[in-house]
Amino acid sequence: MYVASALAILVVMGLTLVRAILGPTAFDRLLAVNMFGTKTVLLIAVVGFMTERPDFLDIALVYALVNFLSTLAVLRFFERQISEGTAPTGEG
Amino acid sequence: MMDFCLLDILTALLLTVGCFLGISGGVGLYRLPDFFTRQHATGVTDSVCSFAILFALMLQAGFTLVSVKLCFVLVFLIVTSTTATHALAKTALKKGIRPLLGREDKR
Amino acid sequence: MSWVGHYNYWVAIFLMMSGFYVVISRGNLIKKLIGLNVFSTSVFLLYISMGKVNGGTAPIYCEHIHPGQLFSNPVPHVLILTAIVVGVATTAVGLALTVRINERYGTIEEDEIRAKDDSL
Amino acid sequence: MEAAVDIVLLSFLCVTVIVIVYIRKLFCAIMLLGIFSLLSASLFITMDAVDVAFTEAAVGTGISSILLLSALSLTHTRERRPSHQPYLALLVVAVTGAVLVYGTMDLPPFGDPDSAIHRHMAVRFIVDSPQEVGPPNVVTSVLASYRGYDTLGEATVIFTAGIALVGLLGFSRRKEFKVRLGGVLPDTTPVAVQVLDASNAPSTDHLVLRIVGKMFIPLIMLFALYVQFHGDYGPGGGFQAGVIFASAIMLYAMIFNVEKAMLVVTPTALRLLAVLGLMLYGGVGVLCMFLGGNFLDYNVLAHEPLHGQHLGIFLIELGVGITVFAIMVTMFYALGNRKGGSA
Repeated sequence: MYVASALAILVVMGLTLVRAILGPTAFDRLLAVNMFGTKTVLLIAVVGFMTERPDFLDIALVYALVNFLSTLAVLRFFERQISEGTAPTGEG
Repeated sequence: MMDFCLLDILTALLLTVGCFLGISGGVGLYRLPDFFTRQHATGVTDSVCSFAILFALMLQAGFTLVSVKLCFVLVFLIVTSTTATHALAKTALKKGIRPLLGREDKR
Repeated sequence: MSWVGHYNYWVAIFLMMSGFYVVISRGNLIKKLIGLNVFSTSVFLLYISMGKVNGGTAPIYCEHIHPGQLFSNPVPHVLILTAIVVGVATTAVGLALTVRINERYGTIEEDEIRAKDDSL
Repeated sequence: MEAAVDIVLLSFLCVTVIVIVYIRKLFCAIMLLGIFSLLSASLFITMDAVDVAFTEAAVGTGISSILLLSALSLTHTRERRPSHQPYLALLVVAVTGAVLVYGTMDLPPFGDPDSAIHRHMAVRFIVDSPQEVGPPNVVTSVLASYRGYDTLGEATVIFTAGIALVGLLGFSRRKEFKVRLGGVLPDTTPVAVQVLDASNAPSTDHLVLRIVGKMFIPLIMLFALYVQFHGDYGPGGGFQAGVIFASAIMLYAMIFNVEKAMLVVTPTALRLLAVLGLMLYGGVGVLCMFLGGNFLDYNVLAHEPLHGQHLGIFLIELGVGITVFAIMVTMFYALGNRKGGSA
């Protein structure tokens, strides 16, 4: 049961990775990274149950936190670019 | 004995729902044509899929510290991912990315 | 069996060589630092792979561990734990140097910096 | 079944790294590096290294992408095409890789419980540490007690890196920097000065972000303290807690402003804290010597050796946590607060 869910989450991670690699705009990549982080949180939770040591969920919490933090960092990077007037389109 | 079975069935059901939603969201992220529609796809997985999977795990863990931690993860994920989505869309609009409109609307 | 048995090490070596390639072949200083990060992560991966024991679990005692349970080796974990933090400190110093170079030379490409150095 | 997850994750790692090598947009490379470190941290979890995964998650994904992005916004976002062909580099890399792969032929297979590294030191640590040192987390007892010297060295390295960064970028003299930027250096653009004045502009209109941030920052700090003091019993400890606490401050700085964050946690306080943490660590060691033991021999700190160990580990983890927190925030201030470079 847990193994099947872990594999399903891995499939989703693969699809997300493809989007992060292809993603035409920077925002697509950021979206993909964000979703990748969420899926990592789920994977850790499921793997914890799979290996019968579910008491390591602190790590999942850290992942959720860090995911939010890095998304914000990238947004700040974009806003800085906007205020500097460089790179008006979102390519990249 | 009976309710153990019921819990297991419920867990399996929720995990299946979660995985299905996750995969559909992943396919959506891969297939949909522009940034805003893709964001819709991630919204589905981020909210309902995480909820289903983490809730299923909570059912298995019972009333323990593990459940409390799972609950924290769930609340944190739901609040931060919606916030991040909002901020992301706002910044994208500000940066000049426009939604791809349907063919009828194209001028 | 032996294919699976060494897959981890081979992937670690592949990553290490990719990082090494970026460091020696690319001129951009930030790209070089990214390569350095990849390189160090591959080293972490190699160490942790060495420490894994089949059937083992994380080296933390708790009440529902039955006696005779195998644990993975804690020594590589300790080494790598500190190495990660030191690695990010190194990256930060490298980035600071890059920023200073950019302020002075106006570029972070290695050959342009060298050209400017020669023209001085 | 863990092996399947393991192999899939390793393959993802390979794909990611190939793209990182080929892509020219530095921003994308940094995004993919974030994914890379998420993947490697998941791998650490499947390989039972929970403490390492904890650190890699907080440091590798969080702090290093923030620092890289800060540096990137001060420089150029695109890599130029290299002027020469990289055949020589490829050759060197291929030969080195082949030699290393040849070397792995003599390694024991992955997960072999009989391989040499599991035979000597590890057995002693795993079997004896609950009686000798105490904490259920063997990693903590090895880190803080058996290898205390080593950890002191690592903390010193981080401290030195912080000093080097401040020496290079000097974050506390912003006003002078502004004058210098506007006046003396001829090759700087006036845009940089404008950006400095308009530094309040970003993030002011993200109301939702501000409210959510206000809600979560105290909780994150609380969580950091939990990680700090729960490190004996589960994954966690000084390094991780310091980084998480620092990330709460970074969150504040990113939602509001670096200047405002600098009013809350001043650079002077950070410098004092960094020194204080390291001195706490060293002080515990010296205190042990005064009480008649060796340097960092915690047994003498209390009447019972185990209590002494507990106290010693508590104090030095606290010292490490304070130092790491102070240095991480210092790095963020130094890189994040520098405005514009030459174009």
